[in-house]
Amino acid sequence: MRTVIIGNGVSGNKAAETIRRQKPDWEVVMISREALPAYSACALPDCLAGWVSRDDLFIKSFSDYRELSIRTEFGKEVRLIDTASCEVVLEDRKIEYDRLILASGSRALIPPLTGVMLEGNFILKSVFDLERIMAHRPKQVVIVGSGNIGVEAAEALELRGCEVTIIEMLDRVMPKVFDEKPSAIIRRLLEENGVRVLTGEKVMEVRGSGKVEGIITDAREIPCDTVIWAVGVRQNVETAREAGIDIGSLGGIKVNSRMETNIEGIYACGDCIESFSLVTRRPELSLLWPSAKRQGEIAGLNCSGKPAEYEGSFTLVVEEICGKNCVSMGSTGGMQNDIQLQVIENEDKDCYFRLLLDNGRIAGFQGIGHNEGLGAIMALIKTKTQLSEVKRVLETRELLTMVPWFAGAARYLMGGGDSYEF
Amino acid sequence: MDKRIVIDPGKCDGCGICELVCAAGRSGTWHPALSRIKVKKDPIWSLNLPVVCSHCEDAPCGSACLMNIIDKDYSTGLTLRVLSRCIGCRACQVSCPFDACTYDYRSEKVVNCDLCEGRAPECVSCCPTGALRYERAEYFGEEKLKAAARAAIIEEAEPVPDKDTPGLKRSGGVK
Amino acid sequence: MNSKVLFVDYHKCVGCGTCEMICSLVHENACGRSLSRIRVVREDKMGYSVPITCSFCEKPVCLNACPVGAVLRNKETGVITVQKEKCIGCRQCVQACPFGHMSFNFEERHSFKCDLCEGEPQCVQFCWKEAIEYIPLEEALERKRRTQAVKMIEE
Amino acid sequence: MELYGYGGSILEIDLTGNKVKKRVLTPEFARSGIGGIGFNAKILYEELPKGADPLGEENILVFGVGALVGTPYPTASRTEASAKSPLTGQFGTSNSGAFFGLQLKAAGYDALVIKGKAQKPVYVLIDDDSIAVREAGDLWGKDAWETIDLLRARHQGVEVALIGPAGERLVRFASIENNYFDGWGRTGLGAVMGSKLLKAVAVRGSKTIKPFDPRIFIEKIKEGRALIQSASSYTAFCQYGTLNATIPYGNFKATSAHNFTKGTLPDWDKTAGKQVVDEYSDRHVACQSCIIACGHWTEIKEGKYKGVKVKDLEITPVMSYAATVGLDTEPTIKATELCQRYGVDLVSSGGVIGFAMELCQQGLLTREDVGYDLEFGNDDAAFKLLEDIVYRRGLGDILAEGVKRAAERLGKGRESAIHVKGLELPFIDPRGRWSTWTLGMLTNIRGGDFLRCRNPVENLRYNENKYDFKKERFGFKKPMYDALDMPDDLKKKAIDLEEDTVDIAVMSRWAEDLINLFNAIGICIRPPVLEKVGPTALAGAYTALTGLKMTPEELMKSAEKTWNLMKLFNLREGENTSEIRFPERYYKVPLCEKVVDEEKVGRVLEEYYKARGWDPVTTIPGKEKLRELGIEEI
Repeated sequence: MRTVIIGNGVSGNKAAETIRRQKPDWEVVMISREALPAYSACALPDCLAGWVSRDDLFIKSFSDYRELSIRTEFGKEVRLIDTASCEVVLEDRKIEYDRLILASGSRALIPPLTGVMLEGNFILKSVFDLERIMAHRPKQVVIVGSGNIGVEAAEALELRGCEVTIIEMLDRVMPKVFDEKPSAIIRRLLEENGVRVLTGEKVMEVRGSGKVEGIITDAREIPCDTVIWAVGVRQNVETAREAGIDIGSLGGIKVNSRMETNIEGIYACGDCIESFSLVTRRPELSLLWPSAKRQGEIAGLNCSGKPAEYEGSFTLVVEEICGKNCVSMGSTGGMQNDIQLQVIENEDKDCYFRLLLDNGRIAGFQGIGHNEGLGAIMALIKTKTQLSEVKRVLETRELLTMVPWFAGAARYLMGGGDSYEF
Repeated sequence: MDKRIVIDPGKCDGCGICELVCAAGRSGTWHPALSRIKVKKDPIWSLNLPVVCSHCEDAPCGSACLMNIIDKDYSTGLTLRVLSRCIGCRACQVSCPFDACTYDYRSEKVVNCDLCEGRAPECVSCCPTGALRYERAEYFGEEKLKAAARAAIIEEAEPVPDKDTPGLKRSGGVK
Repeated sequence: MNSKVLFVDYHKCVGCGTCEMICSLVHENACGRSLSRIRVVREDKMGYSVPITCSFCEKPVCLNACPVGAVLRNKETGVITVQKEKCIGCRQCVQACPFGHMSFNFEERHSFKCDLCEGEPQCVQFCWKEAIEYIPLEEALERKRRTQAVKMIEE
Repeated sequence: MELYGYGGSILEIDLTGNKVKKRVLTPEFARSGIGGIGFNAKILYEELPKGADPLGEENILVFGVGALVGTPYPTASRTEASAKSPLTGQFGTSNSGAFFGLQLKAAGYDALVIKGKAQKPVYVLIDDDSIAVREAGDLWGKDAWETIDLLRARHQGVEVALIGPAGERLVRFASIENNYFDGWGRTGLGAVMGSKLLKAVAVRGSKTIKPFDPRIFIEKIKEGRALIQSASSYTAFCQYGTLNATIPYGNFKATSAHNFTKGTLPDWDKTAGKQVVDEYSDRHVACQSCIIACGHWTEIKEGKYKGVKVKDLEITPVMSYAATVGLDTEPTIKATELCQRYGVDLVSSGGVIGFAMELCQQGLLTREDVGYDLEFGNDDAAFKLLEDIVYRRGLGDILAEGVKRAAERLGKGRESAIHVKGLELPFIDPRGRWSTWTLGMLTNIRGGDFLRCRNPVENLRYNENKYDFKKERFGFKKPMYDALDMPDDLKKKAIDLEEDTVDIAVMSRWAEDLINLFNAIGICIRPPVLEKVGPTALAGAYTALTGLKMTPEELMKSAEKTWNLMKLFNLREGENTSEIRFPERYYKVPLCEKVVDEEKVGRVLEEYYKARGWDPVTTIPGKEKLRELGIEEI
């Protein structure tokens, strides 16, 4: 039995490991564009900041693959997938498969504007990009887009002594995961730390001759020598599409909760797929490390004949921005399933949190400067526990001694704020 | 066979000795914030709730870890981490429902209880109230079972403490 | 609400522990207390043995204690079950259950509890002393009332 | 290959130097011994050096867990303990139920072998794979119950096999107590444990027993239950347990009343009749997996012995104290508690006290010798003496050696010493009733005891000795005959339906092997089980459980092999034919005009030896028999 895995990201590796544990005798082949062992893309900004050494990025070494007796075809591009003859076609050769797992991930997007090809335009998605940025020795940096990567990169480069500007098209930073209020706080944090933040501005073009000299938005022109594009990603689904695998409306590969595509024997997981939200049950592109890992596991299990269901993606973003822990989990925004969410807010000197309630259940949480008890909140969101239920426990001594971990959530739910000195 | 720390919050009086010995023993300072076991305080019920890693079999912290450094050690059944590569992103801390991860502000890494590297945990041996016990996880329930049984046969009155059982005294007794 | 309950009369129980062995045998294909969903507690010096099983609480703490929602309660029957595949094995439910009923399977690494054998509990089938019965809640209450009444009369 | 249904290993603890060894249980070993007594016999026969001192370092104490123990098979709870007996100097063995075996097997061990001798008092703690030999200085000297309480407080939920003060002081008939209320009573194994300075073995197990074929095994269990519950004696036994027999034996004048001088006592049915159960007990206590629960929870509500709570009112204590010593009911119940706390064998201690009392009665012992008046029926005196024996004070020190040695030491009262091979005889007086049981007292490997030879179809309604000791009345109808699980040819030989008789010699051999099988497979020999469950049912269950194919014949063969091994053991230890005889009293002194005819019994014995394939004169197992059983002599 031979399983071929396309992609060497976290989901691909998790899938491989899972299959290995389930079926020690199966043959596992991993194909990857990059000629590097698996590394954590999430830590790239930390590496940029100099907190993490390049070597520490790697979560596997080549020898690890050997130990797991996984055949590696790294540094190879997949030309096409022949689902009829069950073959994966590379530049130089064909590999037959009995099972195929697509974990081709996603790539950073660069809008088609003038000047984006000039030297000094970067993305931050791979170790390769990282090395290029380092080599470029940036001074004045403009970061387009204020997602996790954007914000982290901004802080990192700021630390490296660069002059950093963030340009966000929407009206607030990290718009996907934080609502206005917390977003404003984060913006303040960034600005206090010397990062210039421009929201509601649209980049028109990159100016420069030979190399980047400035960037022009609909409002102004900003001189700079480096532009980092962090405006989002696009799923790598082209080969899949050509192979006749269904692609969802959001642009990711369509899979069921067992990570099966429309073609039998072919599974997909990770950034390249369209999963669904644990909270809202709606299709979404979860581009988060934990989701990818879990999807990889599910794919691996089902692929090796052990039925397993994906419980849904859960948005969990933990960013340490300028020494403050910024956390967002579950659904954001005012709306969910077209129901107005009830909002509980609490702000005191340097801490803030915001709870989103969907008819008596916690649907989402955003907090800044809070570290404790968030796991409890997360568990409550995931288990969709009625708030009344939680209160009942918290308000009964005996119950609380039996379910002590509920206490973690108390400071947020009982409006207690600091009275809970956890 | 694996032994675990069993917590009886009802017995804890919040003295915090466990935190101190843990911090001192495992982090070399007396700062309770560095303790891997934490005593949460509930003001409403003046309850003290000790919290420590329960070494889940399929640990949420592990699935959240961005560096894949948290894994199960199947020989000991413990959930351990490769600290050297921890980037201190706190994802694990935030994902642990029990809040059992501790952020070591000095090394900027997140640590969890490893039962004093598998030796008998200090916190347990120092606990003055017996709120912490270190026993084989198979026998977690035993005491509660016994209590439940006792409760059921309450009308048969409390079990006769041995010294009061008549008999040997009368016929000489065992010296 | 046709909830039937396991009605234990420990006065009848002789502590043979057959229920324990059968339970583990039918559920796990292995004989042993450690995998039994019913446990007989023996108060040797009082001459009593008390079979203890899930009381199927109306507001189960084990359910609250589970951070991943692996413990489920069936609204109609009131039966509480653990979903193996969801269970992350944190053993919180084991510590939570006030009756020590929740137990942990160390081979397969998940919690387990009485599931009433899909409606025909084997412990009941095999209890030759009829110390464990599977009867409607109402009947159980009725019996308790009667025994209580008898006691009062005797006094 | 994986071995199903067993714990998987044999635990060997050498107390000299605390060496712990875990031997893997091979399928071959399992097959040849089945379990329980089978393992014990094999191990002792192969590993115990000839002529070893029973109370010395070389003696080996083995606990063998029955093969079916740890499963829901009805009454599967029995564990056999064996060693060279300090009383008989030959194969000493005793069987007990309760939960010790279950825990030992759940910890993963099918047998526990204890060798050597500790420097100072110790106890062994077995917690699954971790074995610890701990100091027991603080436990030494405590009575059994106190010790258990202390151990239980220290180690949650352990089952304990331990000795009381008697064992510590090497009283030759000391017992190993099995938790509070059970014990390995006979042949003085407690003294062996004491001689090793081993106070207790505490076991806790959390593992499980995996049947080879669970589905079939459950069917076999149901089958076994049905069989037992269909037994004629089942209901009676569930209610009154062994006490059903007291009144019949009283009527037969076959009890050990006043040290076998009276046959029965006035108001016997009042003191020992089954109705005392209704009087003192309101509930039953069972061993693991039992569906009879013959144990009665007994409480004395007021009077001198107010507050005594024991699992009692079984025939053994009742006979040995109410009959042999002549105590009243409540003192008898008290006596049980005392024996259990001191850790002495109920039968032997009763016998010894009865012996002393008779000597006093005859004036062979005086108040001076004893220190107080000693007469039958006096409970205070009896208990005082019991205590003296246990603590080896004064006369007690001599009596603690058992009646045989005591009579020799005192140089008097040899006639009153009722024993075979030095083991005090239990209650059935062969003069009062001659049956397969009573022949069993002679043929029993362990000496003066019948429990290894009980006719599965014994009929307590009849007591006719018109058959020259050759036979006993069958007294049941054909259905019972047909239901009896026994090879037809043998059945024909053993039971004569026309004449309605049972051939004692033939039946003895079958009964011995059958009971040996029971003790190996770990089920109980209570009449309902013995009557209905036979090799066929057991073979099915055993095969389903272990996956080792075993036919009924093979099972019986292995049981017979075990019996022969024990016989060879005895012969090696110098057993001689002259020992195999009843005390003089049975032959000479008439009881209700009846004596045992030595010559006729001799002939029955010869028949029995022939049936066994042993030499009728030397009783040595014949070469071809040994070859047939695959035993090579050592």
